[in-house]
Amino acid sequence: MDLLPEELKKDFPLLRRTVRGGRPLVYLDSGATSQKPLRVLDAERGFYERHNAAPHRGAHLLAEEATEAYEQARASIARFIGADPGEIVFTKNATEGINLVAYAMSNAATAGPESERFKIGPGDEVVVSEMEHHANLVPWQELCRRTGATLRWFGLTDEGRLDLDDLDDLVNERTKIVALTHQSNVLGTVPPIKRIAARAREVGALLLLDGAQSVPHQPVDVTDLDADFLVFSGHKMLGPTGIGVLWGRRELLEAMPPFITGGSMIEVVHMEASTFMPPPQRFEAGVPMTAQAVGLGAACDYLAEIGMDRVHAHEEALIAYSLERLTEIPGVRVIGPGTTEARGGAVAFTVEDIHPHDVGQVLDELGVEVRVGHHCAWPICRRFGIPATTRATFYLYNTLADVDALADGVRQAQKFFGTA
Amino acid sequence: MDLLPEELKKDFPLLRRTVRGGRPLVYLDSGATSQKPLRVLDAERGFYERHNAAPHRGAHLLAEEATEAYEQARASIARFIGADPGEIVFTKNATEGINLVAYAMSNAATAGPESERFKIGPGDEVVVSEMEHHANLVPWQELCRRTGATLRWFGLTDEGRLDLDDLDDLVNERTKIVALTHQSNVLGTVPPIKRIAARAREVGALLLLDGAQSVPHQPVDVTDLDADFLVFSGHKMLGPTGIGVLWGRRELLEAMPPFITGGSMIEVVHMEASTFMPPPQRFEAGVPMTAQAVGLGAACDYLAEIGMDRVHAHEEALIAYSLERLTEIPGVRVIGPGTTEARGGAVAFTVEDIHPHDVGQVLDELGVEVRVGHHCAWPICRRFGIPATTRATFYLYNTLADVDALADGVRQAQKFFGTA
Amino acid sequence: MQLEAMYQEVILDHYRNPLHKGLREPYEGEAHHVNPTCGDEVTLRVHLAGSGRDARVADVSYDAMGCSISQASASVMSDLIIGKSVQEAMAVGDEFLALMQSRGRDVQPDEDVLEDAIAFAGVSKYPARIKCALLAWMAWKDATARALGETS
Amino acid sequence: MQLEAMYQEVILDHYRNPLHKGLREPYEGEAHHVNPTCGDEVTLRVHLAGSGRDARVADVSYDAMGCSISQASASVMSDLIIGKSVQEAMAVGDEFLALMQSRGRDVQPDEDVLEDAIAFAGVSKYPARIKCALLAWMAWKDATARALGETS
Ligand SMILES: Cc1ncc(COP(=O)(O)O)c(C=O)c1O
Ligand SMILES: Cc1ncc(COP(=O)(O)O)c(C=O)c1O
Repeated sequence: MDLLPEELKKDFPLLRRTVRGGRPLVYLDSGATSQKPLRVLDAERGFYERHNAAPHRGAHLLAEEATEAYEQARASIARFIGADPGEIVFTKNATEGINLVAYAMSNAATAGPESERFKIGPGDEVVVSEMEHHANLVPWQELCRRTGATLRWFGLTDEGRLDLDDLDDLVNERTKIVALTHQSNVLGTVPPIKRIAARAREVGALLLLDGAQSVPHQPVDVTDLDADFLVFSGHKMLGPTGIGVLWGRRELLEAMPPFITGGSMIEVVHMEASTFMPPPQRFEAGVPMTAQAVGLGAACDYLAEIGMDRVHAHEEALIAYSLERLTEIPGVRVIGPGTTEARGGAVAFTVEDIHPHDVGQVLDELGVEVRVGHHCAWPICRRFGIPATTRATFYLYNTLADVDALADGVRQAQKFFGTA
Repeated sequence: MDLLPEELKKDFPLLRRTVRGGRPLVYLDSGATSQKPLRVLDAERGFYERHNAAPHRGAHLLAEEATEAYEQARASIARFIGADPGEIVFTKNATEGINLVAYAMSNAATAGPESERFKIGPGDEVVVSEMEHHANLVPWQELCRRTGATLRWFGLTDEGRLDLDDLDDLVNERTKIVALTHQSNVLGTVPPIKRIAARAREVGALLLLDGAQSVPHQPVDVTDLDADFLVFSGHKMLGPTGIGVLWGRRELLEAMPPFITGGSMIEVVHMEASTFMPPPQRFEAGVPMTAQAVGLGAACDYLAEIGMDRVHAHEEALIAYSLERLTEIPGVRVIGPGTTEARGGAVAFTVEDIHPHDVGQVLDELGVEVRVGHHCAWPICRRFGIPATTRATFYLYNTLADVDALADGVRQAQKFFGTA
Repeated sequence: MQLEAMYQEVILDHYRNPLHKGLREPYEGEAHHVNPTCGDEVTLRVHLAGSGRDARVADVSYDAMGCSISQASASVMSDLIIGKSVQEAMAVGDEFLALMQSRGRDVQPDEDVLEDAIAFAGVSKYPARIKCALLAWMAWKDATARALGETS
Repeated sequence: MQLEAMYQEVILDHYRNPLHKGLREPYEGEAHHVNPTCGDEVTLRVHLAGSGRDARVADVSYDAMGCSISQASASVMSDLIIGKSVQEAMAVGDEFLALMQSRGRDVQPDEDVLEDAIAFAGVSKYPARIKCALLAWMAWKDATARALGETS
């Protein structure tokens, strides 16, 4: 199997700690947030200790250095996804990136003719899916509420794949935007983006991908993706909290009205009205998350040096092993694809007659940290008629032994609650 | 004079560095962003190395600890401004806080009857002033553009004070919200908030204060302030970049529609529609700036231990001294109040026949870091008929020697350009 | 393992054989509560005899979906407050809330007041599970306020 | 001090006695540019003789508010390109842009092409000032494109 060396774990100070009475930590919740390597922590702290100033605002040496650090981070991140730095907009998280596009679309109503493409109103449609994280569902519900547009969605097959039978009906001439997860944070499913993108192109709809779970875990190249927008969060890919990215095609960003407004995104300000800078500045009002951008840049460099194909292969091996170890336990049911094909590293499951909260409690007691609940994707639970699931998510620092600890823990929960 | 001990500077690693060929750094740009004490850097890093997890999302030990750290930070910050933790909403910066309220107001149009108070449309008015930072001007221009409301503003006196002659006319029954700076980032002016608040109450208008420059520099107690909302940024008060705060009266936050939507701000999610959590969670969609909140909490504790009255007295002494040292230079004109009365620590000035960029360049060469330009408050320049100013801003780590370096530098600029 | 401290026998018993479960008529107040972080839900009805805070809790019936802690808590609660006056029941609720918020610190819970509910002491050490234990209690407070016409 | 490297005598001379300053008729293209970070502004007019890229720059006139670098740059530029063909002038502009983006690194600017403009080499080491030096050039490019009907 193509596993990464175990020494990698040493780069992550937190993973050395113990929990619940001295047990070694088995961290299987990277889908919620990842741990940070020393390199990222040092980059952030180094910025504060040597170059801290407000970027793009001053002419003094520190401001110059801060601007340089901030823009070099943008360049690292751009390189990581094959984009142009001018197409990288910093947000506080993936959630803000999605809201940015959704609000820009309603703001287009009172913007100039260059924003025509983004205008949306009654009769127009927005398409999402039943497997979206709330971050890629609620903003579109709200956009529809604000503008009178209609929300529609792809259903799911029993295996947890997108049901594309309705593709041509769902994505049609009335569709303004299709907003889809690029990898489900619960099912692990990776939808067939190319097919959907082709249909979106055909009808002139925009395509936004929620890459919160894809960009950290698989090689993503925007030139190959055929999407218009891609959002992701730094904290899920070894970067600091408080930083995310919206990538958009240059010509779209150029035509898009601003979302959050304020300092350093303006061109000229009069009391009566203001004009705005070109992207990406137009979308970065206020003093930005400078140190966090620097940290995320370092995270991208770190991941790029290891190689995202190797990260992906490593996780694939872990998923395959965990599907094997979990499904051999009587009473365990994996929700989502049963093989590693077009599937990323979230393994959600139910354990017969034990509520996920109780499964999670036993695992936690053993030092195995998983997430329990609806994982911010409630409609998936409704679709599969279950109240919640237990979810393990993997990253480059996890090992086969971590999977064993998970499977053993599930069996102990069954023993404890007397269901096996 | 009530100066703080100079040893304080040692808490700030960056202030030890040298610039431009080995010159000691004289940092006079804290109005743009402040430097960070070790305590804040250690708090943030300690969080990442020991407790990092997504708060309010998991049931495992790390998630518990992260939630606890995040909420304790909220409590520290609340204590710092005399508020209830439930009234503290984390944003990425002050700019987002202002936009949050402005967007919530336009979102009220399609929200329930509980949001009545926030509804705004043609015929309604929004009042700002000519001394606002762009962050507290452009979002209101945009709100008015979205909703058809009218923007009005207080003018300035020649001394750089708010011109309140029109108070009763400007703030009237049509006024939905008054949004004012609590301390000008250019003039240093602290407006008479009580008087304006009384008038706002009288006519039933909301009052939002932009505390980006007040909260870091003077004791602020929201119970004494008589405002409805207060926003500020962490990075200007010794905290990390990427975190800010919106404080709002509980009953207002409870009635206010959400702004950014997504995970962990919802109550129940169906594909068709969702309901939202009470504040502050309602306004904190997505994985938050956890480590940054922890850092800001540490910054508040650090400042509180020194005592904000002492910080304020320290800065007052520096302002008084700099007004004295600068105005004795022929050709120098201070823009803003000439005394320390109702005036905070921004000293903006012009130097006859030398453009601020050129003044700043000479100062920078001498290691004195000031800001030049319109400082994101362009209308002030227009009001005073000047293209730009040179601005020095102070904080607890500055000394009288820093002021001397500034004044000497201005004289050197005059010598260099042959104007004195 | 600390698990036994949390999952006391009493709790597991109530979980496996919940008392008073199922929605019944008559009732004057009903409330539906969810735990947004995990999706657990409870629908709870209150039937009062008499009026005002002196009214007696004649019945509490509920339908619930959730973990052992939230299920057991609903069962223990119903059994504890049925037959009490609203005022007394509220006092028990306050005592339970105090226990839950004690974070396992030195609170001396009143066993005479809490009876079986004292078994939840161990839960108070797990912040993420406190909400589970409180879910039914919150719903009961809400349903009672409705029954008394104190809220819409 | 490094200041002398930035503020060369040539620059200070042009700053104190700017050439071709003031807005004049006739002109075919006008552009207004601002530097959003500092508020510096320039309004610049281009008068061409002939048409297309072979046209000759007959006059460049401007009104500007800003620092010594931006003022001197407008003056040096006008003096340099008046009389040249649009094509030649654009080439000078490209050479100047390359110099500004060199960040003080090992670029060998062509003195024959840049003439006085070579004095701005020191500015390229100060990223925040590069925009000042480029302001007039950007406005000129824009105004020329308008004069040629290449943009709206
Ligand atoms: C008075 C004032 N308001 C608002 C802001 C905006 O703060 P931020 O850029 O951190 O959002 C600033 C600082 O830039 C300021 O000085
Ligand atoms: C698929 C998916 N989309 C969006 C998000 C939202 O990311 P964030 O909370 O960092 O904004 C997440 C993670 O929480 C996610 O897993």
